Amino acid sequence: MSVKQEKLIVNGKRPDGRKLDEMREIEAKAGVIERADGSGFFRLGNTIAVAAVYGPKELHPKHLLDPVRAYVKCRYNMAPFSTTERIRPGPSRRSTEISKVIKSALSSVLFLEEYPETGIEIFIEVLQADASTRCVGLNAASIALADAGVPMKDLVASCAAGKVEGQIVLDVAGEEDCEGEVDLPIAYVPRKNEIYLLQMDGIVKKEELKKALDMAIKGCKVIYDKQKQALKCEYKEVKAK
Amino acid sequence: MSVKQEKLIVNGKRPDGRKLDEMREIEAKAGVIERADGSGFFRLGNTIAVAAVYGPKELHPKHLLDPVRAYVKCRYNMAPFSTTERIRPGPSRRSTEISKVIKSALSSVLFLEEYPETGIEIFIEVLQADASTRCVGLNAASIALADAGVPMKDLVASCAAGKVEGQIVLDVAGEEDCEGEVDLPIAYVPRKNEIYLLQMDGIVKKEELKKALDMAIKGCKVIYDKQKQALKCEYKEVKAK
Amino acid sequence: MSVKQEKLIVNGKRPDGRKLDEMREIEAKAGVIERADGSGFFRLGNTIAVAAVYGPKELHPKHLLDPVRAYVKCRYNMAPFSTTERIRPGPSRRSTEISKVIKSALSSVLFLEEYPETGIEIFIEVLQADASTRCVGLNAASIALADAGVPMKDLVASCAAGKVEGQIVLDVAGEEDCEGEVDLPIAYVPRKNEIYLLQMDGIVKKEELKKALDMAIKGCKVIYDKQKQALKCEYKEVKAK
Amino acid sequence: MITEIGTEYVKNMIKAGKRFDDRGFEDLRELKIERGYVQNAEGSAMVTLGETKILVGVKMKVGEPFPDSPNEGVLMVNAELGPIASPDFESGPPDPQSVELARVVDRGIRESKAINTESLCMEPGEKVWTVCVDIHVLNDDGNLIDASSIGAIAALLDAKVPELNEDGTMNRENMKKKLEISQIPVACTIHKIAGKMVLDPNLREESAVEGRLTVTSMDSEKLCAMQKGGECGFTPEEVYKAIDISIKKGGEIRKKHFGA
Amino acid sequence: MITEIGTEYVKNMIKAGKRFDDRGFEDLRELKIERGYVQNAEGSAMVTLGETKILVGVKMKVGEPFPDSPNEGVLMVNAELGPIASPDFESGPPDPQSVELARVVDRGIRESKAINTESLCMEPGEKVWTVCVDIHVLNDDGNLIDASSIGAIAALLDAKVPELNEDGTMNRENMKKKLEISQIPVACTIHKIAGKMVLDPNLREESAVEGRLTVTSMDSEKLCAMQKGGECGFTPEEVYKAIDISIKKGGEIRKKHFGA
Amino acid sequence: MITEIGTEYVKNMIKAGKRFDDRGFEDLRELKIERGYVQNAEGSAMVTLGETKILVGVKMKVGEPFPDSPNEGVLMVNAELGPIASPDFESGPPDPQSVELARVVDRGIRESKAINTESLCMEPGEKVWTVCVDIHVLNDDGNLIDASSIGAIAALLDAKVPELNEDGTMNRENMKKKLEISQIPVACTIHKIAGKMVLDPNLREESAVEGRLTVTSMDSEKLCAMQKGGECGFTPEEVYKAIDISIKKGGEIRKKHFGA
Repeated sequence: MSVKQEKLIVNGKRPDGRKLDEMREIEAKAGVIERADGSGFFRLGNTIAVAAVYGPKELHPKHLLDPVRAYVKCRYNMAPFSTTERIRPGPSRRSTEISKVIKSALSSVLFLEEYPETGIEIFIEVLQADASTRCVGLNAASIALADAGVPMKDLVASCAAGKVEGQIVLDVAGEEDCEGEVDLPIAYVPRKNEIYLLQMDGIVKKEELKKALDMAIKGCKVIYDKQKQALKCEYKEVKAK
Repeated sequence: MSVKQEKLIVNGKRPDGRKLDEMREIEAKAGVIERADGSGFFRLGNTIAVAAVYGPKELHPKHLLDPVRAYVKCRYNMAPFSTTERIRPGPSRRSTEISKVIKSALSSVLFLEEYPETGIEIFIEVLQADASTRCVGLNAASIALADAGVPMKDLVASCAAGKVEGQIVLDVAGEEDCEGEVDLPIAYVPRKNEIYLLQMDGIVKKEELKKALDMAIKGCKVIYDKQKQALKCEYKEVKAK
Repeated sequence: MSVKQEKLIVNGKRPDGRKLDEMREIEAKAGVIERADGSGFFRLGNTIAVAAVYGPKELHPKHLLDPVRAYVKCRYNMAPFSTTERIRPGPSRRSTEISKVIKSALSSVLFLEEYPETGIEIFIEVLQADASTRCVGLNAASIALADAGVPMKDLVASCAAGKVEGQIVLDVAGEEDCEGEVDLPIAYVPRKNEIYLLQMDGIVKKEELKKALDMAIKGCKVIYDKQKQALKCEYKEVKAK
Repeated sequence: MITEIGTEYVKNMIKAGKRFDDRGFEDLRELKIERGYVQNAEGSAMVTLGETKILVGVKMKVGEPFPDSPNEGVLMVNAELGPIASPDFESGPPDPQSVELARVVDRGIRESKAINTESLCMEPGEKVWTVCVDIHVLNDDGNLIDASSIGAIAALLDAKVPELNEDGTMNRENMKKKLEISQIPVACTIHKIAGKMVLDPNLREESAVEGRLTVTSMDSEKLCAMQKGGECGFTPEEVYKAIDISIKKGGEIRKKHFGA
Repeated sequence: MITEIGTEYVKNMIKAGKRFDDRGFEDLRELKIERGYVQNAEGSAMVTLGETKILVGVKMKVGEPFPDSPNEGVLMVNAELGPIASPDFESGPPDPQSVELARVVDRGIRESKAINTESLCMEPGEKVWTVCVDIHVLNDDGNLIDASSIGAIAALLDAKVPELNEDGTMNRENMKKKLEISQIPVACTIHKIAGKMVLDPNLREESAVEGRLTVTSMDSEKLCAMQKGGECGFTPEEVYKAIDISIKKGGEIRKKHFGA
Repeated sequence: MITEIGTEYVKNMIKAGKRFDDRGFEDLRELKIERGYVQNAEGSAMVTLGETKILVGVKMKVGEPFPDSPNEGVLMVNAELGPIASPDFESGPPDPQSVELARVVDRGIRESKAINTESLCMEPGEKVWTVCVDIHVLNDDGNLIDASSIGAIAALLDAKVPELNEDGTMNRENMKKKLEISQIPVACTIHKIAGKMVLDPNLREESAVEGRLTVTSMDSEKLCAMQKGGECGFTPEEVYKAIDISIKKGGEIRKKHFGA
C-alpha cells in the first residue's frame, strides 16, 4: 500500500540483520503441557507454537476408527490474539488445509499399524505469528509426538525458504513476509532425505526453486538438531528428578 | 420493477412461441454418473438437473436405520452458478422443503420394506435453473432410481402448470416465470392415476385449479414416456457393449 | 438513555406499588403439556415460563450415557417474541450458561443414581420476559420434574433480590430492571436450608449482600408453597377424573 | 415411540368409521384462540386445538426491503417445533418438519396477499417494516399445520405497528396503528388414513396417516396455497374432493373465529 | 478419565485434612504472571497457577457501540477451553464450560467497571473501540476460573490503545496510551470437597468437588460478581464464610501481584 | 469401499508397468472441455477427464475490495465435492478434501496473476467485482485436482463481465466485455504408486497412491504453485523430476486445449 522506496536487502543483509541463508533464533522444549501424553514448544524468532499429543487412545464415533491402523486427528489453530488483526475462533478454510498437510507429514513417520482401532490426537496452537506458523507448529508437534512416546521412524523438521526482491532467502519473516514473492515451506527428514510437506506459492523459475529447496533442506537440518536437543534435555530432566 | 406494457401471451402464443399446453424441449438420459449405483439426467428447456442414487447400503449413524424398511435420504441442491444471482453453497430452507417433498414422492413408488436396516441415498443437483427445478430434479432422480435397479412400482414423472395473464398454461418458463400468478408443480404416476407431489402458490379459483391440474397431468404423461425411452436406450447400450 | 429525574422508589413504594420485600403475583400450574411425562407453568408478574420433562428414557448417542447415574439434559430457551427486541432462535452464550446453572441446581435434588444409563430431559421455554426469567423457568421445571414423578429430595424454588437506588428489594421487575444496580438470583430448598443456584452481578457490600440473600430466601419460601399447591391441585384433578 | 401395532389399531378404528373421541371424520377438535397472550409481542395468539397448543408471536422490526420490491415490507415466518413439544428433538440445523410447517404457513399468508406490504414501507428502497411471525409449538397432539395457520393469521390480526421515535428507535408504548390485514387465509389439511379422508387427527391418529393434502382457502371460491405430504397418493378426484372439504371447513373457521 | 475410586481417594485425603502437595485448605498453588507474552496482542499475560497454564490476550478493534450505550466502548470476553488442554474436546458449538468460564470472567470485569468504557468512544454512536479478551487455556490442572480471572485483568492492565491513522487504519507501532483500568476485580472460588471448603484444587482434586462458589471482589468491602456451580448446596452461613475467605484471598492477590 | 486387496492389486499392476486402460505412466485419460455449459453463469466449463466429470461455473458479483488492496477485484474459489460424487459424504463443515481442492486451484490462479484484478475495480476502496469460481464435482473417478484446475481456467477464459445499469443492478443481457485473463496456469499432479510416478490415476488407482505432488506451471520455465499430499515422501531428486514432467504435460495441455 505505502510506497516503499528503500530496499529490504542491502549488501546481502536482511532487515533484521540476517544473512540470506540464516535462520531466526530457535527455542525448542519438550514437556510443556503436563496434562498431555506428550507436548512440545517451538519458537522461531517471533513465531511461537505449542503442541500436545493425546493417545493412542479410544475415540468416538467408533465407525471412524480404522481396523488396520491408528486414526490420526490433527488440528492446527491460531490463537485469536496471535496476529495483528484478531482472528475469529474456530476453524477456517486456511486452518483446515494446514491441518491436513501437517497431518499427512506427521503420519509419514508414525508406525500407525501398531495401534489399530485407536486414535492419536495432535493439537497445535500458534500463540504468536510472524510467518512460517505451519512450520513452527509442525516442529512443536514433532517434539510432542516423540515426547508422548509414540513410535516414530524419525523426527520431522520443517522450515521455509522464499524469494525476496528476486533473491532466494531462508526463513522469510517480518517486513520481508509482506513483500515476499515466493513462499516454500517444507517438512523434511534428514536421515531419509525425504520431503513430507511441500507447498509453494508465487512465480518461480525451476532453477530458483531448486536453490530454495536446497536452502530449506539445510534449514530443516538445523531445526532437526534443535528438536533432538530439546528431547534430550527433557529426558535428562526426567532422569534427574 | 420495470413497467411492462406488452402482453406476454398474444394470440395463444407464448414468449418462446409455445402454445398454452405445450411443454419445452425435453432431454432425458440414464447412467451419466458412473460412480453412482444409478443416475439420471433431465433437461426441460433451460432447466437441467442430474441425480445419483447410492444404495441400498449401510448407513451411519446406526440408530437412524429403520428395522422394517429402508431409510431414504434425499438432497435437492442447486449449483451455486445455476441461477442469475449466485447461490451460497449449503442447504437453505427452500432446499430443505423441496428435498422433503421429493423424498415423499419418490418413496411412494419404492418397495422400501424389501430393504430393512439399509439406506437409499438420492442426490439431485440442479445445474441450470429456468423454473420447475424441483420437477426436473425429480424426473432425473426417478430415472436414477430405475437405473440403480431399486425395485419400483413405477416411474414418477413431474411437471408444473401455472397461470399467466389469467390463462392456464403448461410448464411456465423464462419471462413468464417472473410474471406468473400461480405455480402448480405435481408429480404423477400415469398407470395408477395418482399424484405424489403437489404444491400450489398463488390465488386461483377451483375451476382454474382443475384445468391446471389436468394440464399438468397431461404433461407428466409426456415426460413419463421420455423417461422410459431414456432407460431403454441405456439398457440397449449396455447390451451392445 | 433518557434523562430520568424522578425517583423509582418513593416512601418505600415501588413503581408498581409493591413494598420493598414484596413479590409480584404468582401463578403456578402442573400438567400443562400433555405429551410430556411432566410439565409445569409458572408466572411471576409478567414473566411466564413453561417446562416439560421427558424421561428417564433412552438417549443417543450412547457413549454420553453414564453407567452410574442418569444423564440430565437441560435447555433454557426464550421464545423469539418474549422480549421487546425479537430474539433469534437457537442457543446463545447467555442461554447456554443459564441452562448449565439450572441443570446443576435441579440435579442437586434428583436421585440420579436410581436411573443409570438413562437420560432425563428438561426443557424450559420462557414465553414472556420481565426480569427473573431463569428463576421463573427453574420454578416451572421443578414443578415439571415432580409432575413427571421423577424421585426428588424436594422441590427447588427460585427468586431474585436486587438493589435499586441503593435499597435492597425483592423481585426486581419492570422499570426497576433497567436501573437495577445489583441482581442476585438464587435457588433454594427450604427444608435443607441450602442454596443450589446463586449468581450475582453488580457492586455490593458484604452487608448488603447478606440482606439481599435473606430477602431472596424468604421469597423462595413463598414460591415453594405455591409450587406445592400447584402439584396438589393437579393431583386432586387427576383423582377427580 | 409409536409402534406398528398402534398404527394398525388406528387404521382399524378408522375403517370401522370410528375415532378416539367419537368425532366424525370431518369434525375438528375444540378450537380456542386467545389473542394478545404475550405483552412484549406486537401481536400474539395462543391456539388450542384439542390438546395441540401453539403460541404464535408477531414482532416488528425495522429492516431493508428486498432489492426487487423496494416499496414493500418483508414477511418472515419461522416455526420452532422445539424439544418441549417433541421428545425426539435434536439440536442442529432446522429439521425438515419445522421448515415445511413454516413455509406452508408463510405461503398461505404471502400468496393470499393478506398483509398490505406496501403499507409497511417507510422509505422506498431503504427502510421498511419486517414482520416476524414466530410459531412456537408447545404441545404437539397432531395437525400442527392447520393450528399454526390459524394461529398465524390470528396473531397478525392482533398485531399493531409501533411508532418510530425521531432518533429512529421504536416506540412500543403507544401503539395505535393496527397492522393492515385484508384476507383471512385458513389452511385445512385432509389426511388419508386407511383410505379415508379425515380432518384434524390427533397424534395417535397422525401416526397412521398415509398421505395428506393441505389446502389454504381465502373464501368459498379462491385458494391461495396447497401442499401435499406423506407417501400415499391422491387421485385427481380425491384432490378435488379435498379442496371442497377444505373450502367448507375454512369458511366455517373464518365465520366462527374471525367473524368473516 | 477420572474414576470413582480416584474421587473417593481425594475425598478421604481432604477429610483427613491433607492435600496432594501438603498445602493448607486455603492456600493457593504458586502463581506466576508473565505480562506482555504476545507481541501481536495489545496486551497479554501468561498465568501459571501450579501446572494450570492460561494465556490471555487482549486485542483492540474498531467497532460500533451498542444502540443503548452510544458513548461506550465494547467489552468482549471469549474463552477457548480447546482440545490442547482437554482431550475429550469435541468441535462444534462452544461447550457450556467454556461459555461459563468466559461469562464469569466477563461479569467480574464488566460489573466492577474496571474498564473506563467511555474513554473508548471515538465518535458517539458511530465508532468505538471493542476490547476483545481471549482466554486461551493451554494446560488444565484445575481452577480455571480463578486463573482466567487473574489473567484477564493482568492482560488488560498490560494493554495499550492503538492510534488511528488518518485513513482509519490502526497504527500499532507507536502505542503509548494505556488502556484505562480503574479496578482490579479478582475471582476466588471456594470448592466443597467432602464438605470442606478448599481453595485452588488441582485437576485430581477438582474431580471430587461437590460444589463451588466463585466470589469476585474489588476490595476488602465490595463484591462485583458471584457464581455458584456444581450440585452440592451451600447454606447461607457457608455463603457468608465463602465471601469472607474470597475477599481475604482476593486482597492478598491484589497486593502481591498487582501492587494494589 | 476400496479394500486392502484392491490396493495391493493396483500396486502389483503398476510394479509390472501396467495400467487398467493400457496407458503409459505419463499418459492422461481423454480430456474434453465443453465451455459455456451453463447459461446463467458468466462463464462455465464442463471438464471430462476419463470418467471424472467436473462442472466449473464463474459468477460475478459486486462487492467491496479487501482493505489492503483497495484497487483490486476479489477472487473466490470454492469446491463442492458433494454427495452426488462421493457416497461417503456427510453434511456439515466443508471437508478437508474439498477445502484443499479449492485452495490448490485458487493458488494456481491467484499466484500466476492470471486474472487482471485491477481491471475489476469500479470505485477504489468501494466497489469491485468479486469473481466466484465454483467447482462442482459430478463424478469422481480420480485426479480431481488436475481436472478442477483445467476446468477453472477454462471457465474463466469463457467468462464475461456484466454491465452495470445506472441504478447499480447488473445487466447480464448484453455482456460483451470478456474477463481479462493473461496466464493459463495448469496443475499437473504426480502420483507415487508402488514407488513409480504415475499421472492421472483413476479412482481405483488413486486408492493405492502413496503420495502426490501437484505442480502448477505457467509455461516451460515458470511455476506458480506446488502442493504435496499423501504420506509418502519425495526425495529432492524426485521433486525435480516431478517438476519436469509437470511442466511438460502442462505445456501439452495448454497447447492442445487452450491454443497457447
